[in-house]
Amino acid sequence: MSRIGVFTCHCGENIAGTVDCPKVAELTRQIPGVVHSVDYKYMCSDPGQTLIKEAIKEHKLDGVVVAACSPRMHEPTFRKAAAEAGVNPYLCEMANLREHCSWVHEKNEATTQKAADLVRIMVEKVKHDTPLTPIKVPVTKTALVVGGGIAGIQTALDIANAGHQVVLVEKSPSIGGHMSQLSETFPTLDCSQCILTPRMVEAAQHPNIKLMTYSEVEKVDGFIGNFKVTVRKKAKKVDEKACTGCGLCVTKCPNKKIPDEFNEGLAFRPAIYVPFPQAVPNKPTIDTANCTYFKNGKCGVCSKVCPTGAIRYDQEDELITMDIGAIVMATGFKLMQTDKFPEYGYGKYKDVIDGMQFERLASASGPTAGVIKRPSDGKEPETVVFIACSGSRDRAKGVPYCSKICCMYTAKHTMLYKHKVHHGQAYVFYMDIRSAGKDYDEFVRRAIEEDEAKYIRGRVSRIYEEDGKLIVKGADTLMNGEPVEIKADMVVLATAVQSQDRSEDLAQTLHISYDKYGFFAEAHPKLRPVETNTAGIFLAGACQAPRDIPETVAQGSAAGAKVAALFSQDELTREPIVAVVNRQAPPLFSTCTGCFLCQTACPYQAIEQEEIKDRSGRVIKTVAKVNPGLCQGCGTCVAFCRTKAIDLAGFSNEQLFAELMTL
Amino acid sequence: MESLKQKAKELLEAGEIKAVLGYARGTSDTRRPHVAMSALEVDKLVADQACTTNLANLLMKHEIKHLGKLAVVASRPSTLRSLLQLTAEHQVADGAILALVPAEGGVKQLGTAQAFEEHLALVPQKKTEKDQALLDRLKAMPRAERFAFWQKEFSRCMKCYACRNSCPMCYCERCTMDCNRPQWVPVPSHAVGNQEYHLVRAMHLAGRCVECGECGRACPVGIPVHLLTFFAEDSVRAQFGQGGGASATIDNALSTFRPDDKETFIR
Amino acid sequence: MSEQFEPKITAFVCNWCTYAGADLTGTSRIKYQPNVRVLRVPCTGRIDFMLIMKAFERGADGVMISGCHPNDCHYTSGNYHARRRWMVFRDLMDFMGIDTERVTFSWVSAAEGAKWGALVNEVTDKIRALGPNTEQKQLVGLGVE
Amino acid sequence: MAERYKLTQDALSALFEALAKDGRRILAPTDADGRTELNAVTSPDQVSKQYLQTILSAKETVFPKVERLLSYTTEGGKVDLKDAQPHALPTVLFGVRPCEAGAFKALDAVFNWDSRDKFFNARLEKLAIIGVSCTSADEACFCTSAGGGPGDTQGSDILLTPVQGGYLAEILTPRGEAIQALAPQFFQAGATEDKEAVLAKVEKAFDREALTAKLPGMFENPVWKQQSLRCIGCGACAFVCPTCVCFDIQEEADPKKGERLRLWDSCGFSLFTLHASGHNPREVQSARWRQRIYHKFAYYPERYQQYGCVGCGKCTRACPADMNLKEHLVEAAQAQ
Amino acid sequence: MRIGYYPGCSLLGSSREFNESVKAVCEAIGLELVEVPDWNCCGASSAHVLDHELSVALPAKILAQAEAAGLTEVLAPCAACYSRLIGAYSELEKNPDHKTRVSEIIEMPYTGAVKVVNVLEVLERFADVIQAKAVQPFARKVACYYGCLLVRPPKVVNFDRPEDPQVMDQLAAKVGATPIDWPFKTECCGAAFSVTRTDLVAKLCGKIVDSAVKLQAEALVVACPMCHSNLDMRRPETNAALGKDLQIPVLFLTQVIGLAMGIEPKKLGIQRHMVPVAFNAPTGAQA
Repeated sequence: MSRIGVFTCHCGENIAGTVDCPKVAELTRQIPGVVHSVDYKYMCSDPGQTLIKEAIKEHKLDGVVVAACSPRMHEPTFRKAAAEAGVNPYLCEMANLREHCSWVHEKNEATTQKAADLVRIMVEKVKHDTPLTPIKVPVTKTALVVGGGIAGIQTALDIANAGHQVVLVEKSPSIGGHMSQLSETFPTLDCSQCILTPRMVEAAQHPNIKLMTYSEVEKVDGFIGNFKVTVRKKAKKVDEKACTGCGLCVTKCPNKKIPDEFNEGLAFRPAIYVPFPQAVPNKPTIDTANCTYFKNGKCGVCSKVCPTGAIRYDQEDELITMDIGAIVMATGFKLMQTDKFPEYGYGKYKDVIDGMQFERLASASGPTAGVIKRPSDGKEPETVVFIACSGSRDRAKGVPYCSKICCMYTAKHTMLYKHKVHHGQAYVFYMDIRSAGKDYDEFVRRAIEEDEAKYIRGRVSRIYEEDGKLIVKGADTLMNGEPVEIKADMVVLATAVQSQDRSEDLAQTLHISYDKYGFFAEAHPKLRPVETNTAGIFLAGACQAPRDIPETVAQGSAAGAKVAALFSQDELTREPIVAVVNRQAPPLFSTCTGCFLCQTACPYQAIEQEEIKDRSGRVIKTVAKVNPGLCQGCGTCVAFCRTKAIDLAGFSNEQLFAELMTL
Repeated sequence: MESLKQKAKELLEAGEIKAVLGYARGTSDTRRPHVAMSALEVDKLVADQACTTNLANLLMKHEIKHLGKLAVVASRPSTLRSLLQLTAEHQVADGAILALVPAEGGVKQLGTAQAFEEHLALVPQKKTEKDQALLDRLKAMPRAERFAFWQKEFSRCMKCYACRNSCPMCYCERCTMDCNRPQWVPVPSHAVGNQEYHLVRAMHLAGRCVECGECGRACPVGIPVHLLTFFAEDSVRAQFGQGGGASATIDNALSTFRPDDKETFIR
Repeated sequence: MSEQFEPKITAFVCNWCTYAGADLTGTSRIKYQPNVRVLRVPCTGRIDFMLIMKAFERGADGVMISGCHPNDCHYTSGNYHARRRWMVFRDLMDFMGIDTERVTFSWVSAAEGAKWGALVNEVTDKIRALGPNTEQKQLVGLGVE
Repeated sequence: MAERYKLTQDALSALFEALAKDGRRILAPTDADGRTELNAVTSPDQVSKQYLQTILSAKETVFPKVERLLSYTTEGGKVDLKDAQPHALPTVLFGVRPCEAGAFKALDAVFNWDSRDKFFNARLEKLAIIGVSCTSADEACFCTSAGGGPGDTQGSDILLTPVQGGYLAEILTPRGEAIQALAPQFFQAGATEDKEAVLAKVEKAFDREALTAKLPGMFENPVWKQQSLRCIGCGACAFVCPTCVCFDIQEEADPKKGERLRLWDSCGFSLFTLHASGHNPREVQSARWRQRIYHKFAYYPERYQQYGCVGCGKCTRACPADMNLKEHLVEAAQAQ
Repeated sequence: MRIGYYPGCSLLGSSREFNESVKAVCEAIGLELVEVPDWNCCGASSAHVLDHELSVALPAKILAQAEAAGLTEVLAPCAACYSRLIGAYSELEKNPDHKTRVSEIIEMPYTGAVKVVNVLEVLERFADVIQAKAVQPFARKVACYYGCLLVRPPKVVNFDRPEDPQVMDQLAAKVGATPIDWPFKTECCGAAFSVTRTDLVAKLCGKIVDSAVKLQAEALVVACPMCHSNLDMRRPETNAALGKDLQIPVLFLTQVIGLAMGIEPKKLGIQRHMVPVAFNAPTGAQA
C-alpha cells in the first residue's frame, strides 16, 4: 500500500478564496493510500517546502501530491523539494486547484468537490508513478558541417574555435559556395572574394577542421551526440597528397571546351580543372564525364605531364564512416532554372541572363575580366533591363515566397553596371522594393539617385528579339498601368532562390523535416530558428530559406554556438518521459508483434527494429525499440499500438487508466 | 482441380515448398482448410466455388508458420489482399509465401507482392449484396435505433473470439483484450465488455481490414461483426483514399497523416 | 422537486496547448462551470481512443478532447495523427449508435484561454440539455446474472 | 420402464398455460433469423417447428455466461462485502434434446464434486426438463457413440417423442410427476405408439470405452497435431458445449467499489494455462486440442466415473474451422 | 468514341467555319460529337461582371444537362465558352457546398460529374490518328496564336504552359506545318473590344499580324472565334493602323488539319474568311 502525502495550498486567498482548503485536506485524507493530508497558506514558500520535506521524513511518504497551482508553474519546485527529502522527483505530482479550479469557478460546494476530485486523480496517478531517472546520453565532440559555402565555413570556424573537432563536407571540388562567385557585395560594395578567401584559407588550415571536398553525405544513423555518418568521398582521380597544385595538367589538357560552372557557363574550362584560382583546396579534379581518357581510353596527357605522377585514373570513390555528435546543414540554395521562363526567352536568347551570370560578368576574375560585355556578341550593352521577382512571389511559377536577396543585388547590379558603363542606362522592373536592413534602403536610393537606374514598378509580360534588340514589354503600374516597351541590349533576371536539387532526399537521409519548397524546416519559426526537429541537427544559411550574407553568417554562428553548447557537456541529460517497448518473459519476449506501424507514427524516427536472438544467435523475433536519445515523449506510438506493447513513462497506460477510474 | 493437385505435387517434390495450405472436403460437404505435406494429402485438395475460407489467417498460426516455405491456395482475392497487408506489416516477407490461384484451365502461381497486386487489379473486391444492404439499412437508421440494433446483436456475444481468431489481421500474439495491466476491456461478455470489445476490434482493423468477412462467417451466434470492420474500412478509404490490403508498400492510413486532412467536427 | 441534472464531463487535453490555454483561462479569471475534470496528457497523439471509450464506461455524460491547432503541435505531428484517429473513431462510434454529440473535439491553443472557458460552458450546457448518458450507463451491469 | 402417456398438441398448449400459472418460465428453442435459440416462450406456437438443436446449449440456465459471486464497497476506508444471491427463477426447459438433457449430469459432477456450488444448485433445483426425442440427426451427431441415443431418457424429467397427433410422454422423475400433477387431465394414459420407430437413426461410430482405454497410451500420437493444424484456437466449441464447465473469475473494481464475476472460459484459448512466469504448459494448439479430448474422454471418466461428452455435435456445427469431433474421435480410435 | 458537344453562339454565327471544321475533323478521326440537349447561353462576355451566381449557374445548367444525358465530358470549341464552363466547374469543385445552391437555381441536380475540355485538348488525344491521316501535308510556315482564354488562368484550366503554350504547334507540326518560334502566342488581340474600341484592336492585332509576317509565317492558326474575328475581320482596320497591306490568312487549327486530311475546303468553311485563303489545295501555290 502506498504512503502518499497530500499538501493543499491556499495560495493566500487565490485558492482559499473559493475552495474550502481544510475540507479538501479532510476529504483527501480518506483516500486509500493517503497517509497524510494537510493544508497550508503558501506551499511554494520556504516554510511550505520545509513542511513537505519534514512530512516526507516523518510519515515515510513514498509519494507526494501538491494541490496548488498549475504544474506548468511549480512542478519543478516541488519535485526538487521532494527529491531533497529523498523521494524520487517523478513521484511528486501536482493537482491544479488554482488555474483550473479556484480562479475559474464560484465559491461553493461544487468547486470544493471538484478540487477534491482533482486531488483524487493525482493520487491515483502517483500510485502508479514509477521512479524515473533523467536519461544520460554521451556526446561525441565532433561536428559535421554539410556544405562549404559561407554558412558552412562560418559554422565550422566557430565550432573549431570553441575547441571542438569539425568535419566540413562540400560536394564540389572547392569550398566557397555561391559567395565566391559574387563580384561585389551589398550594401558596401566590397569585393566578395577579398572578404571570403581569408575565411576559406582559415578553414582549410584550422587544426580542428577536417576538410572533405568533392564529398557527399551518404547515410546518417544514430541520434544526438551519437550519430554515425557515412560520407562518400568522390574520386578526384588525383592523388591530393602527391599533387603540388602546379597546374601544368590544367594548362595542357586538350579538352578545353567544357562550360565552366563557376562562370555560370559564360566561359570554358578543361576536363581536369580547378574551379577557380582561389579554390581551396587548390588542386585539380578530373571531370570524368567530359574527360577524353574516361570516354574512350585515349589521351592521358595530364598523366604524362604531371611532374609528381599524381594522376590516378583508377582512383575509386571512398566511403568513410565517422562518429559525429552534432550536424549542421549548410547546403545553400540554387537559382530557378531557365525552362521556367519561356515568356522571357531565358535559355533561348543569349543576352537574357540571370543575376549570378551578371555577377560573373561584373567580376574582375570573371570571363570578361570585369568588363560588361553581353554574351551574344561581346558588345557593351547600352541599355540593360533588370527584372526583379523573376519567379519569386509568383504562384504560377510555384514560388509564392519572396527570395529576399534580389531587391538588394539588383540595386547593386545597376550600380556596378553604371560604374563600368558610364553612358549606359539601367532599368529595373520591380513589384516592391524590400530593402529592410542596415544601410540597405540607403543603398537602393543611391542606385536610383546617384547611379540613375530607372525603377519601373510593374511586371514584364514578354521579351522577344527584334532587329538585334531585346524588346521588353511591361507595364508601369504607377502610371495607371501604362504599357512600357524598352529596347534593351541585355536583360538580367533576378531569378528565384530555390532549395537545392535533391534537398528532400538529403533531408530524408538525415530524418529532418522540410517544407513544401524543399527548404529544411526549423524546429520553431520564432524560438528555435537554427534547430531542426531532430535533436542534434542544426541549420545555417539558405538551405532553410532565402538569406543574404549577413544573415547567413549570423545563423552560421548561431548554429555553431548551439553545437558548442551541446559539446560543453560530456553527457546530455534528458527528461525521462520517453516511450518504452515492453519486455516479457520468454517465449513471448515482448507483446510487440513487430508490425512497425508505429515507425511511421513517430515524429522523431525514434523507433528502431530490434532483433531478439537466442544464445546461438538465431533471430527469434523482431520487435520495436524506442531510442531514448531521440524520443521526445509525445506518446503517439503508445496510443497507436494495438497490443499496448509501447508505454510512456510518466503518462503510462496504467496511470491514465487509474486516473479515469477515479471519475 | 487436377492442375492444382499436379502443381502442388510438383512444388512439393521439387522441394520448393514444405506444404500446401488449401481446402479439403469437410462436414456435410462443406470445405475446410487442409494442410497437405505429402502426395497422399495433396490428393484430398479441393478447388471449387465452395472454398471460401480466407486461408491467410492460418499462415499466421505458429504451428503452420514453422512448417517451412508454404504455398497457399488463394481462391478468393481477400487471401492475396491479406498477404499484401501482412507484408506491409512485416509479418510476411515478400516472396516468402507462394500463392496458387485456381484459374480457368490451370493454376496461376504468384510469388511476390507485386504479382499479387497485379493479379488483384484484375479481380476487384466487392461487398456481397446482402452485406451492402444491411450496411445501408444501418446507416439509414436513426442513431438510437442503430444503438439498439447493435446492443441486441452484442447481447448474444459470449466472447468466444471466433471473430478475432479467424481474422488474418488479428495476428497479435497478445491481444489488447488479454491486456490486464490495465484491464482496458472487461473480460466478461456482459454488455459493457461486449460493446468495448467490438469497438476496439473494429478500430484496430480500421485501415487494415482486407474485407474477407471471415469474422462474420466465424461467429457461431450470427452477429454481423464484419460490418463493423467493413464500415471502418469504408470510412478510412473515403477520408484518406487508401485502405487495407491494397499494397505491400503503402504505409498504414492511421499511422500516417496529411496536413490537409479534412474534417468537419473539430472546434 | 428534482435537482437540476449536473453532467459529468471528462476532458483529455494536451500539455502544451490546451492545458496551458486552460491555465490562461484561470490567470484571466474567466469563469466557467465546474463540471469538467481535466486529465493531462503530453500530446493529443497520446490519447488512445480507448480512453474516450472508458470515460463513457465510467459514467461520463460528455467527453472533451483538445489539443494544439494543426501545425502548432509541440511534437510537430501528434495532433495530425490524433485527428485521423478521431475522424475514423467518431464515424465508428456513430455507426455503433454511440452518441457522438457527447464528444467534443477542439483545438485550443495556449493563447486561447477565453475559448477554453467558453467551450467548457457551451459543452456543459449542451450536455445538461441532452440529459444523462442513459444509453451507456444502462449497459453497466447488463448481462450479469 | 416409465409409463407412457399421450399428449396432444392442444394439450401441450394447455400444459404451457398451467406451467405459467404455476409461476414457471418456459425456455424453448425458437427461430431467430435462421438460428435456433433458447428463449422464453408462453405457448408451443412460439417453439421452433423444425429444429435439430439450438446453437448454444442449455447450460446457461444453470451456469450463465457471466454471473456475480460477490460485491463490495470501500467507501471511507471500510470494506463492506456482500455475497451475491443467485437470481434463480423456476424454469422449465422445453424441447431440449436427449443428449443435452443428459449433459446436466456432467455439469453436476464438477459443481458438486468437492464442494457444493451455491449458484449452480440454486438454479438446478428450480429447473425441470421436458426433453423431446430426435427424429432427425446430422453428420455432427454421435450420441449413440457417447452413451446416449435419440430417445434416451436420462436427464429429462419428462421426455416427449413426437408421434402422430402429438407426443408420446414419458414421466421420468418426481419433478416430471409434479409437472404432470399441474394438469393431469392432459396426459392420456395407455399410449401404444412405437417410440423406436420415429427416432432418428444414429450409427455408432466408435467404442467409447475402448477409446478411453487407449487414450493414456497415445498422448504423443501425431494425430493430435495433424487434426489441430487448422484449429484457430477460439472458444466457440467450449462455449456451445453443454458439458464444458471451465470458468474464469474476474474482479471488476474501481477505487470505491468492486465485484467478483464468474464467466465461461475455454481450454482452447492460448492464455488458458498461461502462467504468470510466461511459461505455458500447453504451448501449442495441438496440446489444447488434445486436452479437450482427454478431458472429456479420459480425465472425466477417471475422476467422476462418467463421460464429459454427450455427442450432441454442437461444437462441430459451431466451429469456424470445421473441427469435426466425431470424425476426429474415430481417427483417434483407429490411430496406430 | 463519343464526347459531349457544346457549340455555343459563336459557332452558329460568326464562326460557322469553326463549327463546320470541328465537326468535319472529328468525323474523320472517329470521334462522335453528341450535342448537349437543350443547351443555353454560357454567359460569356457579360454574366460574370453582372451577377456572379448567375455566371456560375448558366454553365452549370449546361453541364447538368450533359450529365443528365449520360455524358462525362463536354467539348467546348469556343474559347470563351470553354473558359466559362471550366471556370464554373472548377469553382464548384473547390466549394462542393455551392453545388446544392446551384442545383436549386437550375432546378436540376449538378454533381460535377462532367468534365470540360477544349478543342486542342481533344485533338491532342488523337495526335497519332491525325498524323496518320494527314495525306496532304500542310507544308507551310505557320504562326500558332493561342490568345488568352485557352491557357488561363492556369490553375483553373490546368492545360499547357500558360506563357508559352505548345500543343497547337505540336499538332500543326503533325500535319506537316512548320510552326515558327515567335513571342506573340498569347499576346492580347483586344478580344471583346472588337466593337467598342476598334482602334485598340487594330493596334494590338497589328503587332501580332506584323510580327507573324516578319517571321515569314504564311498563315496564322487559331483556336478561338474571338481571336479569329479580330485577326481576320478587323484586317482592314489593322492594315490601316500599320500602314501596310498584309494579306496573311487566319485559319482555325481544325481547318489546317482538315485540309491536310484532304477534306474538301468547302466542308471546312474555308471560303467564309474575310482575308481570302488562297491555298485551298494544301500544297498549291499562293496567289
